[in-house]
Formats: sequence, structure tokens, C-alpha cells
Amino acid sequence: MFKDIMKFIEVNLPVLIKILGFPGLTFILIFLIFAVWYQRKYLARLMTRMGPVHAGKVLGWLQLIADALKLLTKEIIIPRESMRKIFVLSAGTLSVIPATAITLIPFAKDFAIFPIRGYTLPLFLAIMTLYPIFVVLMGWAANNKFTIIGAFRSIYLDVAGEIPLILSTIGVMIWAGTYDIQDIIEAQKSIWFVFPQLLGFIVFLVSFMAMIEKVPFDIPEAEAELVFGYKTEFSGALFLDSMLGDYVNLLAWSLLMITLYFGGYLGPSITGDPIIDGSIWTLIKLVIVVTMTFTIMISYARLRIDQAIRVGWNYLIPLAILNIILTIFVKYVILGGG
Amino acid sequence: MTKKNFVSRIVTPFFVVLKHVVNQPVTHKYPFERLKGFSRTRGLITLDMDACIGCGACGWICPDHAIEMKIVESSKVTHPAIDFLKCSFCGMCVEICPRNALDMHPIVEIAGTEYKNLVYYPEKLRQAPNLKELLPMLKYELEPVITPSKMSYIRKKVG
Amino acid sequence: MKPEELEKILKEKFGENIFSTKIPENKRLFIKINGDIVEDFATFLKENGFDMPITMGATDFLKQKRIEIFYAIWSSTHDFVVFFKYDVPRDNPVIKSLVKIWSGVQKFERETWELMGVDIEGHPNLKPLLLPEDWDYEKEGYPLRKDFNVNRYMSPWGDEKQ
Amino acid sequence: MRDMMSYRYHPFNEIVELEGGLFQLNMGPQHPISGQGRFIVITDGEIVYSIEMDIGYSHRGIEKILEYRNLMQGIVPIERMVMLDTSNIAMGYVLAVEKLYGVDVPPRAQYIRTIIMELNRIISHLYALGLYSESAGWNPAIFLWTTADREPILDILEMITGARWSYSFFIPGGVRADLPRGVKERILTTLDYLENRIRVYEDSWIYNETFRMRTEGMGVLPRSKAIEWGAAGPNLRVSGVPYDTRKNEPYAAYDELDFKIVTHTAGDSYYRGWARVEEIKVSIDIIRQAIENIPEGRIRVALPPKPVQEEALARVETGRGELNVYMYTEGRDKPYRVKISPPSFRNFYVIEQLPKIQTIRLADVPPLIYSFDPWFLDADR
Repeated sequence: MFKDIMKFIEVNLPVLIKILGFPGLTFILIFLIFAVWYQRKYLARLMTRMGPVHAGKVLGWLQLIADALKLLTKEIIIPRESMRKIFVLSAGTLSVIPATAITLIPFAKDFAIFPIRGYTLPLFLAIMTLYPIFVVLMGWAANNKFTIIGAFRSIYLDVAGEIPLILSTIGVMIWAGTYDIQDIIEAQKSIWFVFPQLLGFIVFLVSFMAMIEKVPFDIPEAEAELVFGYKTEFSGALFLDSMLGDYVNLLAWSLLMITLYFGGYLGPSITGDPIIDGSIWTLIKLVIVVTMTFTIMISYARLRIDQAIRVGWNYLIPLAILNIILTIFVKYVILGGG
Repeated sequence: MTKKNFVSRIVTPFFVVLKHVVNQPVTHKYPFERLKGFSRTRGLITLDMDACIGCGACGWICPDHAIEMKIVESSKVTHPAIDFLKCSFCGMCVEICPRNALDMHPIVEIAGTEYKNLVYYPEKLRQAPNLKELLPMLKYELEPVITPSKMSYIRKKVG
Repeated sequence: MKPEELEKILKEKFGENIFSTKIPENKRLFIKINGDIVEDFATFLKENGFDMPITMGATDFLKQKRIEIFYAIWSSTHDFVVFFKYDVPRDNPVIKSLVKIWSGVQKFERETWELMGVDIEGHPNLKPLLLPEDWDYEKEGYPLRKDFNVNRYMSPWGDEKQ
Repeated sequence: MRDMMSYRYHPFNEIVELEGGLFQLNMGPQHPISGQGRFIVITDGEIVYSIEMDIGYSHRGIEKILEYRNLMQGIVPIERMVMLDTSNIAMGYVLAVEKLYGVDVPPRAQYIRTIIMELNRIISHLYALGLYSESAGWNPAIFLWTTADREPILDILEMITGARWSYSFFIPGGVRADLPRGVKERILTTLDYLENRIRVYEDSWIYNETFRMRTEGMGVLPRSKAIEWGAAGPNLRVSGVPYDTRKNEPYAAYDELDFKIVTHTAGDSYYRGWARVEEIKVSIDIIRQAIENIPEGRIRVALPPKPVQEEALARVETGRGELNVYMYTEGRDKPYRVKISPPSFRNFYVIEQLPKIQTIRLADVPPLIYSFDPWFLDADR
């Protein structure tokens, strides 16, 4: 039995390295630790304070591992009248969905976990739309007044956030003329899509904030009155899972933003080997996008749920449709069809 | 309603916040750095046993009844003992003392694990503990936030 | 209108029911009135533009066996304060609530009822406000009264036991 | 007399199902936004039908304590009413005593008092801005900026009075000490630094689209209701009543300084926040004028042995609103009765009445409450 496993490993070693290695599991875990630490240090810097300092001599990087261990060792409290199985399972699966979506993103030329070509962008979006369903499942399973309100609000927000997002990606697809993520990146060699697709980018940015539920749209977990929304009942490892889900969701959407608007892995070569170059450029752009997200997160007030939905339906969707019409007009009438 | 137009009300907050990245953090790492008090800072009270004539004026004026007169063997008169759990550091006892026997120092590190060692009898009030002894990890004392050097910087920047 | 003019008008209207009036400074008018005419005295003030209640309370005079209820009303049009007070017997103080005239005094009356033990008729929601719910009035008594035993709450000095 | 014991509150932080689909939400003392008190909200999930402010958690009976403290000692307990602007609160007590004893305080002491009170008002407004932005859902950036910007002022006050917040610097008859050397230049520099920071707050907070969307037109307090319910301070002025105790009944050195009252007619939560930023600017003006023409002379005068008046009502404009101190004395050194009517006590009543005249959503409850700058210690006394 042991021999077949060894043979199986040798046969598809490169894919295994990709899955467990760089764009796969370890990258996501490292990104989680980096993102949480970076958020605390960067936000602290904006608020003219220090952020974690003492844990781990250099800039308190050990703080995160300490927090993770603390959360893991905490006792998991499962409320008596909640649906036990769904309650435990839903928290765990929350981070699986964005992780599967990340496998489609190429970090360098032909360097994605699933290097399939064809309809990868619609597939990515299809996977990502599952995320809110699990969030609602979590809120409903906890069977607590606060979490149910939080879950309902999460549904309203996701509906209002997702439609303009998908419409703005349609604008990019038309402009690039393909469905495939890799081709979209290749088409951005001449110019990044942020400039021709500026209107689409604005719509994408606002609904991006709504999808990852950061301020000004973090209504589902509004501490002010609902004491953390649908995550209220989770403690210990389950809370860690839901936090993991949040940050992987952030990772997935920001990777999509990079590939669609900031030219994925394109950039002047540093080391010559295309795979390493592409990855470095993707990571640099990722850090920039994450920094921008945290800055937006800190400089606006949280909107009420009805205002957020009004922004979504009255402003974002018409703008997205206008963007599509403009793209079609500019592409096929002025430039005579690419 | 507002003097700025719609777009700038969305965009300016972002850049105003971003400009804060260059600011220096203002946190003091307390046990290692400490804010230096001013000459008038009202902290630990000390008693000059020779000057004190035991008149009890400080006990009478204290708003929180934190001062009681206690008998001390080595001297003929009674001397004030201060219960620092009740004292609110208003400094009225220092002000009213006819012989200026009481004095206040900018030391606020008065802490104790038990009720007893926060009640300072006259012998303990005699001399103020120096800072090194109270805060072994102290590296240096910080000037208040608007230091003279910073004042010149602000005046230049604000113009 | 100036405090002096209002004083004249009130004197004519209520005559002997006003026991004493005083104008210590330019924006104050202190009046001591008879307890029975409070209702129409208040409505009269309200019609003359005194619309914002700023204080309401009670003072306990143990020796003279009376409790003095005082109201302070500011006028947004004439911009000065009328401070009227009247006496109530100390052993069984009952007053009429002025909430219908100035709704702002509701919380003040509630507090006076709770701390001073003055029973108020016609008050919409007489509930404990500041004191804990299980405050035992028979054993402890009313805090703001002069015969309230404060020593029970004095903590001993230093390390002496009570 | 009547059975008060029968009244039973519901235990804390418990959601009580009422009939008709309503439920009672306790934003109890342990709630992240409620401060030292509790507000009980009856809502059906979205629309709030009644807010009740449950105070009394930090009731120390200051009025009773003051009856056992002589006039000099009384300063220290009364400052504990609001830790944020203690000098304004102490000024209320001191003004009442000075009216009783008919003392005319030397002008230099009046000017020093005005400077310290205005510095204290800036600190109080900055803290109120921080809390208000936190309740409107901000990440605590503004809260921490305001806390960092209060430090230079706290240093000045520590330099003058010796303490960071419980100054007990005003006493009946004047102030306890004169201005130290070098404090004038430090104050002027700090004010320049603050003016620079106020522009940052305006750009990032007042003229911020999400804040305007969140608070404009919410919790509108009409002029008639503001007067009838007895609102206090900026909440009154923003509803169209131009009443500022510093202007209408000048005390300390306010009659010799010219400054404008910040008023507006909209009366909604947005303008209550805006009014506080404007008032910081006004305070900066006042301090500059006071620093420029501060007269020389004595800083303290002894009280005459016998009071001139039997009772006095002092009105002072604190950061939260107008504080009224009524004092009755029988000539002895301890006041016979002190009745304090704090601003938050009246503002809480206004908050409780607002849902009756306007529909308020559950998510708007914290910004609405914190736009009134509530302070539970102030209301509890």
C-alpha cells in the first residue's frame, strides 16, 4: 500500500507542490497570518499608535501565532438550542470556497493550480457566489436572535454587492474579448485595464468592499448594536475558522481585482525566470491592494443596511450597465472591433 | 450644507487618512519610558518630621478624610499618616500646612498588593523613594508631547 | 420683560399667596408661594413664555418640620429664570406633578420622589431611577433627608476595622 | 406609603420577548457602546419604538456628600461628576458660592479661569467627537486621533494646575496658583497645532459622505420640543435656540471677550457633531484673546465671614451643556443643600422622548445617543 502512495506522489509531484506549496495551502495560511498582522500594524500606524510590539522581538510578528494558539485552546461553546452538526460544519467550510476559487488564478504564465483555459472567469465567479450561502447557514444554525438578524442583513448586502460586481467583470470580458483569466492578463500587456475600464473599476471597488464586508459595508457584524452579527456564537477554533474565511475571502477577491484591472503577473522581469517574476509581481500588487482596502476600511463610517442596498441598487447597478454599454460602444464602434 | 462637492466628500477622507502613515506613534512604552512630570505635578506626598508641629490642619482640610494624626515615639508631637487609597491628590493639605512640612513630588507609582502597604505612616512618609527603585525597567524619562523642539517644528509647519 | 415687571404682574394676580420675592441679580427672580396655588401659578408662567424647565428639587428642613419644593424655569423669550418654591409638611409630603405643564420636569420629579420620599400625584411613570432596585426604604430611609444615617457608609481610615 | 419594592427590572443583557413581535433589547452596561449605563430599546428588529436610559449605575450621592464638606473641600467631590471637563463643573459650584458670599473675584483670576475652562472644553469636545465617530461605526481611527490630540492640552493643564484631569484649581474667591513661566508660548503653539488638526477632522469626518448619509436627517429635534423637554448645550443651540450661558449670563471673563455662538436650525445628529467641531474653533479664539490681554494683579480673595444671600442659582456652560447648581446655606461653613442639575440628565430625557416623534432605526440608536454626547456619570451624580 505504501508503495502506491509513493508512486502517486512521484507521478504528480509538481501539482502536489503547487497545491500544498506556493499558490496553495501554505500560501493561504501564510497570507492569513501576514494579513492579520499587517492589518494590526498598518491600522495602528494610521492611528498614530504602535500595534503589537512585544510578542516576538521584531515588530511583534509572534503576536498572531499567540492569538491563534489562544483561540485554538479555548473551549468551543455550542449553544444548546442550535443545530449542532450544521453549526460546527458551516464554520469550517467557510474558507474552503474562496480557497477553491484561488486555484484558478494564475500567479505567472501558465502557473495556476488548475491551468485549465476557457471559461475560467465565470467559473471563478460561480464558486465565489457560494460564500454568502454558508454565511447564512452559520447565522441560522446558531439560532440566536442577534445572529439571525446578522444573517438576514448579510443576504441583503450580498445581493446588493454581487450583481454590480459581476456586471463590472462583464465589462472587462468584453474589453478583453475573452472569458479566460490568463488571456485577460495577456491582453493587458499594452495597458492595464484600470485606465480604459475606470468606471467599471469604481463599481468593482465599491462592491468589492461590500463583498468582503469591511467598513463602510460591514453591517452583518456591526458591533455597535448587534455584538458581532452572525459570528456572535462562535468561540475557540470555530471563531478562528470564520476569521480564516474572512481573510481568504479578502485574498480571493483582491486576487481577482489584480488580475482584472492591474494586469496580474505582468511587470518588468526581476530574476529572469518567468514563474518567480510573475509571483513576485502578483504579491507586490496584492500587498498594495490589501493596503488600499485597510485604508478604505478606516476612513469611512458604516452605512445602515437600507442605505447600503440603496447604494447597490440605485447607483452601482446602473453605473455597471452604463459601463458595459460604453465598452461595447467604444470597442466596436470607435476601435472597429478587436 | 457642506462646502465641498459630492466627489471630494468621498475621496478626501481616504487621502487624509493615508497622510497619517508618516506620523510618529505617540504611545509611551510605560515601564521602559515614563512621562516626566512638571514641577507642580501632584503625586506622592512626603513629610518633613522636624518642621511638622502636629497641628492637624492637614487632617481637617482633607476632603476625603485620608489623613489621620498618629503618635510617633521618636517625637513629642503627633504626625499625619496618609491612607493613599483614599487620597485624591488635591494638594490642599500641602497648601494649608503652616510650616510647609508636607511636599508633593511628581511620582505617581504608588501601588501595593495589600491594603496595608498603601497606608503610609509618618516614618514611611519621611523621604520619597527614588524612581529607579520603583521602576527597575525604566530606561529614560520622556519630555511632554509638545517639546521645545517640536514647538519650533509646529511653528515652522503652521507658519 | 424684566424680572421687576414680572414680579409686579405676579403680585397683582396672586396677591397674598406670594409670601416673598427676591431679585438678587439681573437674571433671577426668587419667589416663595403658597402650596395650593402651584397649578395655576405654573400655567400662568407657561402662558407668559416660561417654557424650559431647568431644575426641580426639594430641601428638607428637619427642625421646622417642612420640605421645600423648588422649580426653576427659564424663558426662551425673556431670557431669565423664575425660581419658585413652596412648602409641604414633612411627615406626609404629597405634591401635584407639573408634568402636564412642563414635560421636562418628569425625570426631576421622579428623582425627588425616590431620594426625598415626596409622593407625587399624576406622574406618568414613577419608577426607581438612581437607587438600586432592592433599596429598602424602611431600613435605610430616604438618602437626601437630613435624618439619613450616613455613618453606615463611611469606610474606616487605613487599616482600622469599622 | 407605596410599595416600591414591587418594581422588578429584567436582568441585564437579556432579550425579552414582548407581545406583537416586539422584543426588548438591553444594551446593557457590558455593551461595547453603552458606557457606564444601560439603554433599553423596544424594537421589532428594525424600527425602534421606545428608548429608556437606565441610569444610576454610578450614583455616588454627590449632593449628600457636599452637605458634609465645607466650601473649600466641596471642590474635590463635585469634580468627580464628570472626569472630562472638571474645571467647568467646579466652576458651577464656585460660582454658586461666590454669589452667596457676594465676592468679586480679581480680573486676573477670572482670565486664568476662562483659559482653563476653554482648554477643558476643547478636551471634552474632542473626546465627544471620538465617541460619536466610534458609535457611527468608524474604525477607531478618529477616536485614537482625538485621544492623541488631547495629550498636548493635558500637558498644559498639568503644567498649570498640577493634575491631568482633577484640577481642583478653582476655589471660591479665585484660583490656587498663578500661571507658571513659559506657559503662554506653549499654549499658543499648541493652539496652532490644534487648528491644524481641526482641519483634518473636518476633512475626514464632518465633510465625509458616509457620515452625512448616516446621520443627516436622523433624530431631528424641533425647536419647540428642544425647549419643552429641556435639552442642554450644543443640542439646544443646533435646534435653533441661540442660548449659550457664556453669552447670556456671562461669568468669569466671558463678558470682556467677544466670540460667536455656534447655532443652526437643522437640529439633526449631523449638526450636533458639526457644532462641536465649530465650538472647538470658538474656544481656540477665546483662549487666544484671553492670553493676549490677561491683566496683572491678585489671583485670590478671601471670602467674607457671613454669606450675603441665603440661596443662589449658578448657571455654567460645561462641555455637555448647561449645568445648574442651586445652593442653600444657613451661614455655616457647610452648605445646607446643593441641588445639581447636570446637562446629561436633561439630555437623556430628550433622547427618551425622541422616538415618540420620529421613526428611528435600530442601527441608528448608538449614533443618535452619542450625538447628544451623553455622560452617565454626569446624570447619576
